[in-house]
Amino acid sequence: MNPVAAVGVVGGVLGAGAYALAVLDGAAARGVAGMPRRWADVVVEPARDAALLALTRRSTTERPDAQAWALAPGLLAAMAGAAVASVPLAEGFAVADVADGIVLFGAAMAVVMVGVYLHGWSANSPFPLVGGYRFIALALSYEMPLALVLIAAALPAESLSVGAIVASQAGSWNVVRQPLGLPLYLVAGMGLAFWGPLDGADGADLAGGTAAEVSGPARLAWELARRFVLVAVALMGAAVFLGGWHGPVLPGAVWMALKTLALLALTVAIGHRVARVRLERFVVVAWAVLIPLALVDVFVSGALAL
Amino acid sequence: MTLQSLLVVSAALFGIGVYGALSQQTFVMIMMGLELMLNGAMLAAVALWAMSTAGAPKGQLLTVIVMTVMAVEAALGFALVIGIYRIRKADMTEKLKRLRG
Amino acid sequence: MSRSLAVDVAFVLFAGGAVVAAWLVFRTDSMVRAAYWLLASFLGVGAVMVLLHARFLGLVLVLMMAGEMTIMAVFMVMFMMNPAGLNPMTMVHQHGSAKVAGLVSFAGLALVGIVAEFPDRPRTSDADPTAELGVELLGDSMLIFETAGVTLLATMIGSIAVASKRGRFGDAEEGSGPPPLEPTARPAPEPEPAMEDHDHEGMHHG
Amino acid sequence: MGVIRRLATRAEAPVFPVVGAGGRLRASELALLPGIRLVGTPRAASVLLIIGDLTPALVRPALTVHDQLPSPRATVWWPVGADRGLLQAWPGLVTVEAGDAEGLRRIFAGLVEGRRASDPPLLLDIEPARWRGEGPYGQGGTGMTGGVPFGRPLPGRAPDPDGLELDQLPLHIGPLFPPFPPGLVLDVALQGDVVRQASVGENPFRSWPGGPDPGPLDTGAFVEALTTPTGVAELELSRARHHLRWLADALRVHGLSALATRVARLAATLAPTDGPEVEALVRRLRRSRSLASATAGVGAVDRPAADLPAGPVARAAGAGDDARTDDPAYRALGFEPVVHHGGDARARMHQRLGEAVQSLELAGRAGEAVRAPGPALEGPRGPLRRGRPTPSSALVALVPTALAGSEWGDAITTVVSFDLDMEEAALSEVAGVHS
Repeated sequence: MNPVAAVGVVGGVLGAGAYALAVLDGAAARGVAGMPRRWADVVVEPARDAALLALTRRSTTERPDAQAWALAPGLLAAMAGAAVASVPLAEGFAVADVADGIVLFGAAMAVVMVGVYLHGWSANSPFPLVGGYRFIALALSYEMPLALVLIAAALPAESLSVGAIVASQAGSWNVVRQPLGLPLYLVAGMGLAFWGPLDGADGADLAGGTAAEVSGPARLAWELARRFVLVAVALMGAAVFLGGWHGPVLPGAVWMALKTLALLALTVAIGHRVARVRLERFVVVAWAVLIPLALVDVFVSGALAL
Repeated sequence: MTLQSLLVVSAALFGIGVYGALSQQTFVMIMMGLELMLNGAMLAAVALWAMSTAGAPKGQLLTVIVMTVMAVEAALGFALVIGIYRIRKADMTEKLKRLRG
Repeated sequence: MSRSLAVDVAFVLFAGGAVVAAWLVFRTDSMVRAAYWLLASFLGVGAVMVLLHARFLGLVLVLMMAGEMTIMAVFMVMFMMNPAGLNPMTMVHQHGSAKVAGLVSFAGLALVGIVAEFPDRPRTSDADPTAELGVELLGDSMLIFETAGVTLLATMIGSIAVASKRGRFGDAEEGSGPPPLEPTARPAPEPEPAMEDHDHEGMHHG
Repeated sequence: MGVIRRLATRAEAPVFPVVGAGGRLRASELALLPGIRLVGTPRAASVLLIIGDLTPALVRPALTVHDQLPSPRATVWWPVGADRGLLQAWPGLVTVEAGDAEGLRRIFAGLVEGRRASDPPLLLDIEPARWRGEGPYGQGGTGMTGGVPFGRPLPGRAPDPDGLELDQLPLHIGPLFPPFPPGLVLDVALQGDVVRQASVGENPFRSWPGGPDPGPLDTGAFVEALTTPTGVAELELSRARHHLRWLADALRVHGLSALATRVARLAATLAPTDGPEVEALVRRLRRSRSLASATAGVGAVDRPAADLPAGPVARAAGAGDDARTDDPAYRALGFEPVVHHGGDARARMHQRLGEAVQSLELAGRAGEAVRAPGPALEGPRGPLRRGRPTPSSALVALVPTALAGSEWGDAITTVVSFDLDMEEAALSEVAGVHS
């Protein structure tokens, strides 16, 4: 594909997904809060907030690591873009259906960890730094389940390419074949986008964590970047577990969009219903429960695939 | 991208790694030097695999083994740093003049 | 732009970036930057591997190193003085000989790379290199692969044993001070923190 | 006016609140006001909203926070109660009637449209100490890291529970840290995410030259009832509201801010007929596994009951003292104190939820019953007795031991679960309270 078109498609998917996510989140927040809502307002609200941030001056701290600070949101966005590029958006249409798509996804998500830590570290301020530490403690513990459930999903397809994995779900979707996969994947994915109950890195108890010191366009970039990551996670989840473009009547691209939106809505709902997890307790759960479950998932899927 | 250029790059990485491993005083920085040396070795292995062995799968296997070595080196390195730090409160080589328990 | 030219440009960028980043690892005062320059170097090498069609290996290298370098960064912040490089300083010793050693090994290896006649047999097969690697790992070389796995397992157990507070022989800190002067006495307290120790005043010279 | 500017003008105004003397009740309703969004860090705010009166010790922190707001920024003051003149000198301050969200939005819109100039910085932006390249390697001092770069020593080291010596960051947090009750200052030593030590700093509400002189307290109705006959229904409704306001704060800290807004609205409009809605909410929160795991075992206070000041915190640890048991008006209603066991943040949450339900139920049954003035009255934070310490001042003393060794998230949960009020804590005894 023409590079310009490729960047356009990836950017369009990420942008539309992030905006949809913001609208869903605003609608859910108003619903839970019992605030009166006008749909027009809910739909425009993210654009208004973004415009305000764009007009606000960016502030700085005393002696930040300025380059790393600026790099962090870019790193997240680039990794989300790389992940999106490898996902087929419709039958036979992926920006780059590389043969090792899910390994690419795993590598991209590992680099996301670097981006978040850099964002916390480079502000030269205590709360962001603690947020960065928190993210590492959490992220290291769900990298493993994430990799394992993706491997399990690749087993029936006998390929690491996302396109092949989607094609292998023509009969039944992986969410049915591997019931453990999607829940584990979503936990890890929400954690990597520090969303909902796993938002320790940017939590309210740290006055915003790694984002405590950013304002204006830098804040906008960061909020966008983390939503991009969540959109990439949802898109990959829709492809790998929900059968991607497979579905009756509607064209494949529409199915893909609907499934992605459904996963995003699910994460939003979880975010408003589930309280923030305790860091230490969750790390124990991740190592002692999630990883063994993911191993079970791999073994069972492997046995079934034989 | 020729085999020669790839090997020169891998030699450069290896050389910088040698310099780092010998010149640094902090354990972790020394580990970084070692990793750089392995990095160069890995690049050379892949280059030879792709350009000189007609893509024999054993070449990739060699790289996997180098990666394993890297993981082992990192894990043991970190463990030893913690162990030494716990006992001696030292994180630099020069603080370990006496190597007894 | 033809495909081979694009590959060449990408190669120059990634390989050059990897070497420059590797050099910067030892030129920065900030520990986090050092770790992430090293990661950048690995990213460059990973990209070159992808250019060489070793996609799986390149991506796995990135996957592995992103985690490892982050751990390294945190390690250095935990254990080392001056993690952010606010105090300019150099922590090198035997700088001159290290430079010579580095240069010599570079020159030697580069010379071998340029002069030696390696067989010119580029990869021709159209087979997926990842699939080839998989067949190799679980076919002919399974024993080697399994050995690597067992090595990793042993390393994990060993490093936990070395690093944990309570090792096989009890509390790690017990008896870590200098031996007592009298046979019946309790172990002497731990040595002073070595920061003021005058042993290493020479550590700065370069 | 460009599209972006027109969009931005209609955004919700991001507000960072500075709660001064007497401002706490107003602050609890902020989340309900249309067109305003509460933010957790000054970097995300456009409007610095000062609610109530600043005490001398709050001025400097407020100025610091002001300068952390990115421009365009404005400062709005909602006066509450007495005005002692400290804020008159604040340059660029706009006074708006307390609770007037529309007035605040007008200022915000003017700011975004460019009709109103952004506040200039109020403090000098200088480094606390000039960095000088002293020492043989320019490291700023003697020895390898002997320097004090930019006036700040590198963190010291301290043993950690794993037997290592690791960096320890000394931090001074408060008095305007949003998850804390307004005015709480904590000096903590953080090792990574773990609080090694904590101590409570000087209470800024004590800083008036003539001694503490707080504004209207959020428990004012109860203090007044010590001396004037008050309807039981009214008192119990206030108590239920108080507990719900606390619940809203706690939920916000646990990352459930939308639910917190719903609870805050319920608290603001609570009527005795809301019993079913409150009970449904309480059932839902009690069932929530995530909330249970976020609070279970956190901030447990042991019960050598003598140390534990009476009140909901003690009742959550199994001590059944409640000043209402001896009150004839309550005895006539058959009052039995609610008691929970465990003494951790979870028990305290359940305790307050239980008391809110009970209070609402009492308020519904009390009818016209009136409580005669008496020497002691159970306030929402503990018993109010004339001449005796206020409940908050006793609770503040629990904080340092409860925090030591906990993770930062747990530390916040603990602080919130004590339901402190630093204005009340500034008063050493209840007689000095006026409403």
